[in-house]
Amino acid sequence: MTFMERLLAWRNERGAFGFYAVLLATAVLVPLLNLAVPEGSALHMSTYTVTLVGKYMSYAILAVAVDLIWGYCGILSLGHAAFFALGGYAMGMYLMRQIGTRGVYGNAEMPDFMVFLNWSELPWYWQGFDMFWFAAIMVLLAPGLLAYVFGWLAFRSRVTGVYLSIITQALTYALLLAFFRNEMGFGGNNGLTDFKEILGFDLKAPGTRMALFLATALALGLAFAAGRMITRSRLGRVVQAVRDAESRTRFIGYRVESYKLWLFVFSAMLAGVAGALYVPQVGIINPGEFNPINSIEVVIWVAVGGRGTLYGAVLGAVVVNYAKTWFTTVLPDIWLYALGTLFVVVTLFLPQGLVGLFAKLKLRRGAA
Amino acid sequence: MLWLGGAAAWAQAPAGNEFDTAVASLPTASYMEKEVLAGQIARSGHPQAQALLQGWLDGKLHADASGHVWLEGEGGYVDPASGSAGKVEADDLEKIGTNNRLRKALKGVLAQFALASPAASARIQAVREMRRELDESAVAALQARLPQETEAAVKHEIELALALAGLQAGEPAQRLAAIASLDGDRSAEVYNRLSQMASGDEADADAAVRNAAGAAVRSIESWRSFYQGVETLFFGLSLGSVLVLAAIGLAITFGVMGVINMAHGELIMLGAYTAYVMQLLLPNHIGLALLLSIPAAFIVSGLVGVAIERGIVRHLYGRPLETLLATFGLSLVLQQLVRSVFSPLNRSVQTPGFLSGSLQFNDLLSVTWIRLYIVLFMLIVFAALWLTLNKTSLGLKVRAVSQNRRMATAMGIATSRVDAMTFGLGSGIAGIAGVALSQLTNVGPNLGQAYIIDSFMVVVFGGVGNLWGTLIGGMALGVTNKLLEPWAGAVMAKILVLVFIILFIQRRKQGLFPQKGRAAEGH
Amino acid sequence: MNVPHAFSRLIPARLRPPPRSGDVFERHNPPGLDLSHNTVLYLEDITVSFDGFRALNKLTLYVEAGELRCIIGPNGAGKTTMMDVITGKTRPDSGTAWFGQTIDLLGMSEPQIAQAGIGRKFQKPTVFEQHTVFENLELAMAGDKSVWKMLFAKLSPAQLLRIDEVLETIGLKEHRGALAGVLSHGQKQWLEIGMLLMQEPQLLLVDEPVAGMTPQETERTAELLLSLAGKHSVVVVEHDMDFVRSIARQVTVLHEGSVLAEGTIDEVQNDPKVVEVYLGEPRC
Amino acid sequence: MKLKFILTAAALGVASFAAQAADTIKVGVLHSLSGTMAISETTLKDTVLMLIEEQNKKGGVMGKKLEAVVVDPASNWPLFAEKAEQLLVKDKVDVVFGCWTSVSRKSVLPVFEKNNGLLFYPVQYEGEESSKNVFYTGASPNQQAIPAVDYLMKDLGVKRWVLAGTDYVYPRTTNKILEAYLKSKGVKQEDILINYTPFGHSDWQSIVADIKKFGSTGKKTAVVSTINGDANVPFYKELGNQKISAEDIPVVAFSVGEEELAGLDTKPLVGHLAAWNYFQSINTKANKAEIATWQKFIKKPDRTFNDPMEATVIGFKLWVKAVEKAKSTDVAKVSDAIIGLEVPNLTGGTAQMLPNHHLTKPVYIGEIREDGQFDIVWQTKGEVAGDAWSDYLPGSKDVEADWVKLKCGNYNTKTKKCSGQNY
Repeated sequence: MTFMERLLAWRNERGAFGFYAVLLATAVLVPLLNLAVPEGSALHMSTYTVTLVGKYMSYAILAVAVDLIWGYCGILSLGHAAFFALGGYAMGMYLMRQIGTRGVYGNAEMPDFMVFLNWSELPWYWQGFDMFWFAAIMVLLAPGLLAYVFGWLAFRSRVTGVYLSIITQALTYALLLAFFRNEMGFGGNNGLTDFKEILGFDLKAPGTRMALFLATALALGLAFAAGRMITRSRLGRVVQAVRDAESRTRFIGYRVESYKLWLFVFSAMLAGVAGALYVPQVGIINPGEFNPINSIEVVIWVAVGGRGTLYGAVLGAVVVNYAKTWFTTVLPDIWLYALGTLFVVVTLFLPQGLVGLFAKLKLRRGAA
Repeated sequence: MLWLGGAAAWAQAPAGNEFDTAVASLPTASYMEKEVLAGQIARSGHPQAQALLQGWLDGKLHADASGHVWLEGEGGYVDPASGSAGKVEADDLEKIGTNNRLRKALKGVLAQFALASPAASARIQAVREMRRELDESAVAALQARLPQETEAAVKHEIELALALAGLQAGEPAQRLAAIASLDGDRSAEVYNRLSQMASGDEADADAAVRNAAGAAVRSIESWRSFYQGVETLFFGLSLGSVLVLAAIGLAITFGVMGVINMAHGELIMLGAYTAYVMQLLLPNHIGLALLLSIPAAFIVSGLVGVAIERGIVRHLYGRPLETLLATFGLSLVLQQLVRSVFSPLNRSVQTPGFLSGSLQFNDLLSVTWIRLYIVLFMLIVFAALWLTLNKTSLGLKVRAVSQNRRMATAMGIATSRVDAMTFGLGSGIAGIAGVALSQLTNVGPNLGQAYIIDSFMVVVFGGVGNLWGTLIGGMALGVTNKLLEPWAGAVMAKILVLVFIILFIQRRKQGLFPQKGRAAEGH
Repeated sequence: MNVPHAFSRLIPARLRPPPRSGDVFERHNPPGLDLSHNTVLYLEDITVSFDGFRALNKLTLYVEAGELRCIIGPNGAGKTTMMDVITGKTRPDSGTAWFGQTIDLLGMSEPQIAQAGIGRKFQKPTVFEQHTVFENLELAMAGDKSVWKMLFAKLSPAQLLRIDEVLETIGLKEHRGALAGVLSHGQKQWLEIGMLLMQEPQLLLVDEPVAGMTPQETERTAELLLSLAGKHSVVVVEHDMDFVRSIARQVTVLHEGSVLAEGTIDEVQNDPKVVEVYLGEPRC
Repeated sequence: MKLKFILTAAALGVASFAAQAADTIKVGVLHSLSGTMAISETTLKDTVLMLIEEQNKKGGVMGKKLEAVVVDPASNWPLFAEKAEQLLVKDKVDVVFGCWTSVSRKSVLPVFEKNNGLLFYPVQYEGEESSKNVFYTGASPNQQAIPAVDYLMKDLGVKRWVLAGTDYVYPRTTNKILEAYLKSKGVKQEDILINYTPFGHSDWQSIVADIKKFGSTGKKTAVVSTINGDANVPFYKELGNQKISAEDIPVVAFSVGEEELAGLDTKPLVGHLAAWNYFQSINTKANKAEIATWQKFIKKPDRTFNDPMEATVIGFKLWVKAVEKAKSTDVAKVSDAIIGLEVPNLTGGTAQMLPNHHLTKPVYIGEIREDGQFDIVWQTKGEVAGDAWSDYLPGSKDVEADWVKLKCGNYNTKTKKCSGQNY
């Protein structure tokens, strides 16, 4: 078998199992280290780290979403930050409503920022977000709908390549500006913060943190499984065919735009879920999340990990973000050099990302 | 303190000498009191009055601990009254300060002196200055001047000013006459006074006057709205040219070579910093430094561009998305680099005199020089670039390579060298744009970030690989933005423009000027 | 612009098109191909021009059901453009294109046309290089190709059998699991023909099938195409006159975007107009 | 396996931090060193480092050396929360000096309240907040905005007002307060023009033209600018170019200080105003000394000093005093001890920490000079007490903060309730 084939085979199987194993290990170890191991012990894992890992995992879900659309379908979306943020805002709005009378002005209906910018009443689009199920639906619906409308327009008129990338960027940029406006009623630059409870559980309680963490782990597992099922179905093969030879796919009778749209919407919803899990863990959502730069970063995670393999995306998300956390702490003044160089090096020397690197190493060992 | 000051005054001048007492009480007076004192000094008719007031306005008036006032001259410190030099040390002097309001008043009274100045232009300026605050003394001064005035232009100015004063005249007939004589004067003072007379609670008692005023106001208003349209259009064009300047380098690297260069913004930033450094090198020749920094920036950014191409992009041809990632990493590094070298603070780039201020067409329309120059500059850069691409052998090679790399190689073109030069060219242009931007906005590490997205928008909107597209596209976006701004507000205008771009790309997925042939599928 | 409609008015009532489906997301069920007039393809007055240059000039061409038609002509004669028009890649400025009696091709998108039963093999073999040979055939397989179906699609034993059959026919059995990308040029040609077979089209458009093939391969291709003719209709564009001679019954010569001559290979080759056009070309 | 490795690495990495000398007092520094806010915040980081160095020269606090823990939240608000938690939970710092933007403060607030940390926030802000765990050493609106407006009204006789700001919470709130205040002073609605622009807005042509028009009606007009950071340079450049002189339409800014001026060509700005609680040009011994130390520390003889830096200095000194008074770095003890403590301002007078966790501050109005410094043209008699809750906003009229008697940051005098505290 050739390198590519072995790479493929190797990716398809080991990678996935490896991922499940690691995920399971994390899901078991982290609670153990956090709850079972006593404070002060070297092995104890603080709630801070738990939240951190939780954050990485919600990023990983986002990475999977981007990898599905970019790695498998060849659509470079620079707009996934928008879907992520929308999901986040949907969740954030629920959490805001949960504050209820515990806001500093004790206004049962309206969030604080509306009170001191003296809004007369709650805007209509905030209605219903006091119910979790409604918010949960919105987490999927808001990004999904946007993705559907946008994708329907773009794919129908066969916008491709950089043109698509740039208008997705325009999309998230427009939303960024829109959400910065205080008239929008989403708290402007301050966004939504100072959350108290989720489903009646105190967000600051370690238990709740752990629950959120496990929920994220579960979501990541499911996202991965779903992504895997899609990519391994014939649908997945069609999508990859679109990536490699779009017009050819048309000539054998596939309505390419429907496939793109379907995958785009799915990916957007996944991003929304990631955002929804991200917000309660970091405790704030603000327009900054719409920043096109964020979208680019997500793409970079995927590239670093290994585009076109789901667990590569996950790996990339975790590695890059951990690197960020680490650098900003140990070399706060020059960490950007490190990160920037990392990106350059990876793209230059690891076109297949870390995954490709492992594969190569494995083959070497196989050969030797 | 006040007492001391008083004593000092007493000591050197007979009581009642308005000038000396006024001067003596300056050090302790509040800004309000100072304003009154300024008036007294002016009216005192003292020969030194003008010099003192001028000095005061220029911040050359000081008081020593004893409260004695000293005027700072070329030679040293002199007594304002006698003009005799005094022995005082700079550092035990306290400056007699001014504030906005006081400076305005001082200019007003000084203008009255200037009325007598030999130069006609100075006299015109003086009249204009006085127009802004037409109190009795000013009117009196003008009336006194009118008969002696020889220069026709000055006469006219004075007459207008008096007419403006005449609007308050007692007799309706006089007021009507004033309105008539002010016909054609569209300045704000006239407009405001007339509109007050025309309607509202201060409306003129006499109906005829009211109507006349109303008619005058309406004619001025119609002119206003016309010139406002012109102004908005110009704003749009100047914003457009900024966009084009920022994007045009990208039109080369991205449009012609298909490299998604996320570090483009940082190349602009480097250009701006070059302008800053040039000014450090030539602190006394700001204008010259700016001119020199244009080629300098081209070279600096150009070389960096070549380095990027040789070091990174070269290895990624045919993988445009990878270039996006690598150059994004690079942009982070470059930003941090200037933070380390120049500190994260913004840097101040001086604006040379010939760039500041504005070109006054008439009372209602004026455009700022800097914007005018930016538009011209953009056109020059564009023309130069267009000629390079279409009239030079390099341009020929560039186009050959961009259209059919293999064929070009076959014809013995050193494609790799051409690539490097093309990328260098695009980067150099970005640097030049940076110099222009240094005159408009911050020179800081974030400069690039602010323009990168817009640049991509412009290039894609205009049509990748088409210089004209970039020009037209940029201008179109600029004007649209400015036309929307008045009623949509700055933010909404920008959002609407973005939405417009998105929808436009749906209709014409290759932008305004689609590239011909299969090369268009740039991905 | 909406040429097809404008022209459909000039078409006799019996050929009035079915209501065309504009929206590409709406599933398009081609009405069963109606061959009652024993003609599978009507091209009438097709004109295509790319900024000024006329690639097709009032081209009129009919293909009978079950026929094997060869189309020859010098470069730039418009052979490929014609195929683009038939498969919906290019929209003509004017003219009509009908598939059987009832299907107006100009109203349809590429996938709809493919679904309706027109298969195409490209001049330059284009297969899905990241997919295995088997997957290539699987993807090309005829049937409902809607998104949700694909998500849960499983291969039925019959379909597996069919794929193996085709693998047999195109002689790539032992490369079943190989990535298409690593195949030789000739093998890719075959694979693409195989994909064509999997589509089970009524009408096959084959663009230079034997370019870069060894004589033996060429021979086998000829056999294959001949065997296909009859139950399918086949249109072959080819330069290789020997190959054409070996398969063709009817030959159409295109020149500057319209039909220059039509007839048996001998008739065509003795046609003075054709000779003139091909003057200097050794083979004719 | 990768992920697990990373986790352990993380655990170890953090452990290594926790494992530093225990006999030091740890001071967290939470200012952005990269990203958009680096422009303003890096200076404050350096200021804190300088103060720590100075303090250690004096033998530290309670005989213990101070140790700085610097992190970079990179102008990224969620990252602020993450870093805050790291400082409190991992590095176990005793106090944190940090944040610039309101959003960063809002983002870390829950973290400090949850982990009972101690934050000194050195920047002027919109008020409407008083947390048990935060001490606000910058100005609240009544210590900056309102005095400035008074000056314009009384001394310059301003009748028409342009409230121009960047569209975020500080300008929004400040302008709301000012609008209410102006109306209470009998200014008519049509004499107030409010305008908001996005962050980093760079094309001011139309807006400046509008201001010019608005100001040309004969009535004296002034611009009250809450325009943020980067947007100021192009704004002032445009003002200068469109010939709007300070004499005709003065601009009083709340976010433009010596540091910002150092970054731009001041010629066109001369005569425009700024309202601060500190100016570098104020001529006192303490001020001169502090500036000297700073320029020595930063090794730049021309480096400027500004209001948020003074606020940092005051906050730091107050904290030191409080620790020594409480003989402990325990947050609760320090927070109790610090109330009522006084330290001298660099510009004279004293700053006292009030029960609402805000300071008493003098207010100065300065006119921009050619050299990028300010001429003081007005100042308050004595210090103004910082007010957490504005009396001019309907929402917060009845709210007050008092951590001594009421033990509450937002006690509603009407409902007699203390809502929404997280402890």
